[in-house]
Amino acid sequence: MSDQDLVVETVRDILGGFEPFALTAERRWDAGLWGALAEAGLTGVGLPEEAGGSGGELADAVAIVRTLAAGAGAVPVAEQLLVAGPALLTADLDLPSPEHPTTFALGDAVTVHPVDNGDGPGRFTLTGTVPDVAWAGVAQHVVVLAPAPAGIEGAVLALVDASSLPATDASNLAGEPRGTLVLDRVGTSGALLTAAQASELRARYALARSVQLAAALEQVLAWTVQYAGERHQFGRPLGKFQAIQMELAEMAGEVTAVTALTDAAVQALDRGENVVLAAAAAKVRAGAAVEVVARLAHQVHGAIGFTQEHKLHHLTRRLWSWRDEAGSDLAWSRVLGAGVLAGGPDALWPALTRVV
Amino acid sequence: MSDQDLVVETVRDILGGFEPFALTAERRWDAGLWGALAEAGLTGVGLPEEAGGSGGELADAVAIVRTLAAGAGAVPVAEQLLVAGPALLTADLDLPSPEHPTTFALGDAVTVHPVDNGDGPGRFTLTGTVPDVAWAGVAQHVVVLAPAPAGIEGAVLALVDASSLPATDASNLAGEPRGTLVLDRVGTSGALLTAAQASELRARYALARSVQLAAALEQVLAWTVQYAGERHQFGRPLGKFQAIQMELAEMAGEVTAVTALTDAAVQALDRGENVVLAAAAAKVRAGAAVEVVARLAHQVHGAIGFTQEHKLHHLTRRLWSWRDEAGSDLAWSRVLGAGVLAGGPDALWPALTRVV
Amino acid sequence: MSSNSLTLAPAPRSEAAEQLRAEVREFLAAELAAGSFTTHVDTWLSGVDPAFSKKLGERGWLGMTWPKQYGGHERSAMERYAVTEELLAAGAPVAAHWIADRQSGPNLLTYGTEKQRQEILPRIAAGECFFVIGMSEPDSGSDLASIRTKATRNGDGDWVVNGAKVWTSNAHHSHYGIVLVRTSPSDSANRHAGMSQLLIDLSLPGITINPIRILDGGHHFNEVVFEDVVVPGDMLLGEEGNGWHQVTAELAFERSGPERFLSTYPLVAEFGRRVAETGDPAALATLGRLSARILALRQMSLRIAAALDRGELPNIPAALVKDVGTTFEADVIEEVRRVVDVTPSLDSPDPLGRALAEAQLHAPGYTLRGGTNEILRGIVARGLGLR
Amino acid sequence: MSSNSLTLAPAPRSEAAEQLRAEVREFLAAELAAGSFTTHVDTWLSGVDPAFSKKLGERGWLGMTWPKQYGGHERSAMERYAVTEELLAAGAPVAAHWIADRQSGPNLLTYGTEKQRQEILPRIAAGECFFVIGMSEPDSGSDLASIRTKATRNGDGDWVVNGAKVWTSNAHHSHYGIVLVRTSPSDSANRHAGMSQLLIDLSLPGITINPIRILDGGHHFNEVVFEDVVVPGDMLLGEEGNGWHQVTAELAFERSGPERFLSTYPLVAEFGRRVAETGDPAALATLGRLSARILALRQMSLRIAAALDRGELPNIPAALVKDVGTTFEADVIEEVRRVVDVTPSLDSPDPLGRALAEAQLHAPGYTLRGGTNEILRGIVARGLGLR
Repeated sequence: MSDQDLVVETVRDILGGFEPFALTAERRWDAGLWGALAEAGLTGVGLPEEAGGSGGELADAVAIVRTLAAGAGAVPVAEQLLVAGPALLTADLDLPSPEHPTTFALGDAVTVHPVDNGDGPGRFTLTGTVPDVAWAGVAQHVVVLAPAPAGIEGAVLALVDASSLPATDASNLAGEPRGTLVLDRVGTSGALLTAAQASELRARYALARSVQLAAALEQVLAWTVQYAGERHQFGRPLGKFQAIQMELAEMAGEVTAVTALTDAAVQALDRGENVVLAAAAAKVRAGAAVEVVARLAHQVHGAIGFTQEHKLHHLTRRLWSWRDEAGSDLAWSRVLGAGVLAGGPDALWPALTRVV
Repeated sequence: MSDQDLVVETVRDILGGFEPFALTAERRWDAGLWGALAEAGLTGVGLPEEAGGSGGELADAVAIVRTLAAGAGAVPVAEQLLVAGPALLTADLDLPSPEHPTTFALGDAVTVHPVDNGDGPGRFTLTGTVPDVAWAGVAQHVVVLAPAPAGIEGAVLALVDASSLPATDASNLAGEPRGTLVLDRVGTSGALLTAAQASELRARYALARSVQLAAALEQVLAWTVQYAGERHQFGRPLGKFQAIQMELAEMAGEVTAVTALTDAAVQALDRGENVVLAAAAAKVRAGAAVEVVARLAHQVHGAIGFTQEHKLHHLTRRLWSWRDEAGSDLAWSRVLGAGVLAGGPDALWPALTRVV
Repeated sequence: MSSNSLTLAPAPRSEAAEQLRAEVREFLAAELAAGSFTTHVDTWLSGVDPAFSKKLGERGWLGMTWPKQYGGHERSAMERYAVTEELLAAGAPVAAHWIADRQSGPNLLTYGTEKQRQEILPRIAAGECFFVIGMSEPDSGSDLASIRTKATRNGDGDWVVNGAKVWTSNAHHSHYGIVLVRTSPSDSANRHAGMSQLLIDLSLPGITINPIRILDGGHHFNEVVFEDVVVPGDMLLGEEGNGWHQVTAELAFERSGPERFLSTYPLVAEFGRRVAETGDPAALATLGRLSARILALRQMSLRIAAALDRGELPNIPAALVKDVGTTFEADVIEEVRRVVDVTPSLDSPDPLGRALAEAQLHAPGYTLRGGTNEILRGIVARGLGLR
Repeated sequence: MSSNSLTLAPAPRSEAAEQLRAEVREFLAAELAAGSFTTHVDTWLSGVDPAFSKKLGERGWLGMTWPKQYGGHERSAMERYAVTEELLAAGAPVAAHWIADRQSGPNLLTYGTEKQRQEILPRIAAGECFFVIGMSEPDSGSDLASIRTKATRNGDGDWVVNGAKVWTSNAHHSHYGIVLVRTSPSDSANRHAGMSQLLIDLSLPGITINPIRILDGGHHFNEVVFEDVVVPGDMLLGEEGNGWHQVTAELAFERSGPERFLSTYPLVAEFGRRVAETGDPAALATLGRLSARILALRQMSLRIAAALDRGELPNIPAALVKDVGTTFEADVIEEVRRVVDVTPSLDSPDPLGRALAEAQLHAPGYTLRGGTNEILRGIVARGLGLR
């Protein structure tokens, strides 16, 4: 059993005690699940112990995120382990305690003013609105990536204490909180990042969603295959109908493609490579698979899969949301298209072979 | 039996004597078929007798074009009956004898100079290249739609005697001649058209191709259904396999959609309505159907349908070509998109219900 | 074309329909302006508003094609087409009366007793009486021949019904159900024999209506449970044992209408507004492509309306409308996403984001309700002569 | 994921492969510059150039994974992957040796006699010996168990072969065929029994090679007719009666390579040039989407190369590569047309128009050759545990 298998088993055991549920304005996340994960030290995996994390490899963190995504765990683990935590480490900022959820957000419309120009991590004030904040109202801290102050190249990474800030209670199609944070001269610790570092963080965010998508897509396929084997129509299992077999095989092709590419992008990240294009590709490919897999899963399940009682929607609604989060399919397609042409019109192939 | 049924039967009888063949540089059209059609007066149908045509309705001309398209007749009948002839009538220009093929071409890069500024149909000289001329080298006359001389609104329709002009021997995917005509101060008769008239002629050209596409799509479906009923695999007819049934039904949906819309556009033309958007829609819808129908037809036919001996390619290669002729799918999509928004952002629905 | 069963004659133009269309459009504009409804996606399932239905009834826009003696208006199917299409395009709340007007009324006209017609049809036409269809059951899925809800005659000649029906749209707002029941035991030699339709007052004792919430939490569907429900003997609809045939005959009505391709039109409308604003050429082309598909579907659906006016029941072309149309309804989502950077959320400040969210959350239903597309394609294959 | 038979471990990085890749790229650039070939679509079917194949052999780029004793180079499947991928991306003329190098060589390595290996493999690796595969027959279609080409032993212990094989790629340029024949009568209880593979010298008397031209007139395929062809008894490949199993074992080689998704890559390259020129945002997005699909397919295919290096024969993942990959090959055409106004013509002055024409005219083949996608999906369904 690999380290990751052990991690997966631990997370599965914990998940077993918490059924997925429909998120509502009253019940915006699975605080109990989070508590159990935090208690087991799983909300700090992949973050070094000296920084307050639980240690472990990127692969461990990814395994946790995958397992929770497949289980529709309503907790900000992907954001914390794969984006916010590493972002703070990149910026050499202190990590808040992993026991309290920290999320990540793109504050492209935020204005940042330096308070302290001294060496090391400084102080900044932030003003503006940050839309689509994952787990707004749930996360105690929000790591905001914002443009650097006027006249300075690059970006600022700021750690915002969100516990006393108002957040709108908007949510995505799965009911996961995606509120807007309104910042009015909020003082934060922060650090300057280069433009390249900022791009890498955006890519990490997209890759985190890709990892979640890949896991959820695999789970949806597995459920659908199982259902087709069990459900009988016209006197035989659905899975014996050739039309259903064609649909399941198409789903399997999509899932396999997403997994292969996402895994490769994660490995590139683990090797310390620049993963902007790899993450873009993984996100775009996963987004394309969502359409096919969610559509065919519901088609095979028939009306029953469309009901709130059925587990299927916990993942299909997340799939439909996640594909447009952390940068839409369209936005990342353009990044990837421009990226593979960056070497010139005749260097497309070499560029493609360098992505992952 | 309707008038059109009679026309169709006559054309089918004639077609029966001429097998479709692969067009080559040596054998660029079916001169024999053309001769037989001309002798039967079918190359002047829909054009008034007083103008030198054979009389009859638009519906008759469309029926002839459909039948020839489904039979892969390598003759410029669609161009002559549905575009060039009506264009000349619109411009009040004399029709060349319907016995000799006349085609139509868009000369957007042609410079036109007036020779005679008097009343009535005038004389012009034309200079420039006209690409993608259907039946270049075959048609004796080319009706060229070109921009009006500098300082004048609208367009010029010119009747070019192509018999002594050089044409490159390029061809489309089906081998149908699609050469470039090089005009060097060529004197022609011609007439000024309004911009609206010019748009209508472009639309007529697109609609002519849509009619051909609709007919060829129907024929490809019919062949494929027949093949699936006859060909046995694994001990039963292909058509008994559910996967094949799904594919045939998908083809049928596409074909039915194209036919319904194309027929409606033709009827609108017959009622004298402005058909720019109707033709755009028919062309775009037919073009979209080509991908599905040609792909699935070949998939059902298997490798045998991919051979030169098999009849299928006579139509699939035409489908792949025609969809990008007389204005590509993309170009007409933009025309249609802009057209349905012309009444403003809140008037899309009323616009849609006015198209056909 | 050799596959003649798929081919219908083109629909003639109907000036009467166009005039009616203008009237409906004016009415809808006024209602929207007055705030009596707001536009939503898929309102023929989810937009229940009895008051709105009543307004339509008052204007003569329900029961349009029925004889005047039953409260109808003796209009053509083409005219009815124009009215329904305008209502859908506006995203108006038409769910309450939709099934009664589209399907149950025609069903009663064909198979109902004179008493049933006289009592019920005028109320439907007035927008005051709503219907559900009871066909699917928890275990039947697409295989309707496997239904188990049973009706047996008691000593008084009444029917005693036991069983459960699912996917009954808006049963909690409806007055009657037309319910497919087994009136004799199933026969493996003829799986379609022994079924009948009963007209059941949903307020009868023994009927329980349980909500079936869909994935976004919306309550449109129900399970209707029958426990020893005594249905008067004269509420048999049509002939005993003829249920399968009667159900099949309804399909041209059920599958061919504009609700099979316009459920997500409000999303197209929002997309159009966005394109008008940005002028993005790729989005313009996408709008053109979507428009071409809508225009083709309209002609397919209109041809069926014209065929209904000729007294035909073109079930196979109707299956094609539903297959091609419902595929389109879901495709709209992907086409829009391809060219516009928009986040789908019911809470979005952007109306396009909201419409996208509504369309997405309802998407699984489009190609399932009224016969899955796999079933429909099987029917089309039969029409092509393949089985 | 529960469907484990589809899942393979990620491919490790291979620095050796990347270094080799650079060498191949340099070689190809020089050859292109010297005009020794021009880039075309689908050259692994249509780009026959024995001189070019010989050059590859000289550089050690054929028979790469085979033992040195047979002329091979004992490289990994990952290294071979890099070489084949570079050749395909450049649209180089690799058709002459493709089948021999990909499939027949490995087949001989597994099932051939020592004599066959020693005689033939070094010639393949040198780019001097080309192979065809004789499987399909005029009436067999996808149902290989129904083949009728027959081999019977004569008094000398030799095989006498009668029958015909179709779709033999480039038989008119090839030296040998590995031909699936029936060596005992068909048995309805076990349709896959009684078949064997024969290694047949195509210059033997009684063999006629008739061209099968495809729709654009191209001559790549042939019918190979066997009339009382006497094949030496020791040319049985593998075990008598084991032909079906042997054929099946080849499939991981046949279906998983980059030729299953790069046949139309030269069209993507031309499209990229156009996008670089225009900078059109919609076209950039399309290029991004196509790139993401290529990148995923590369990883799927690389995983199989790595599995082959581990000694596995992952046929079901290979079927997936071919299904997803060949679908992609044809989709490229539609994706490009959606954003670029280009007329496909072999005579086009625009290289994009020419590439589009080549890709379109070959399109029907992508999802048919090597098993139709319907057949492949059936195999995948079996892998999912469904039949």
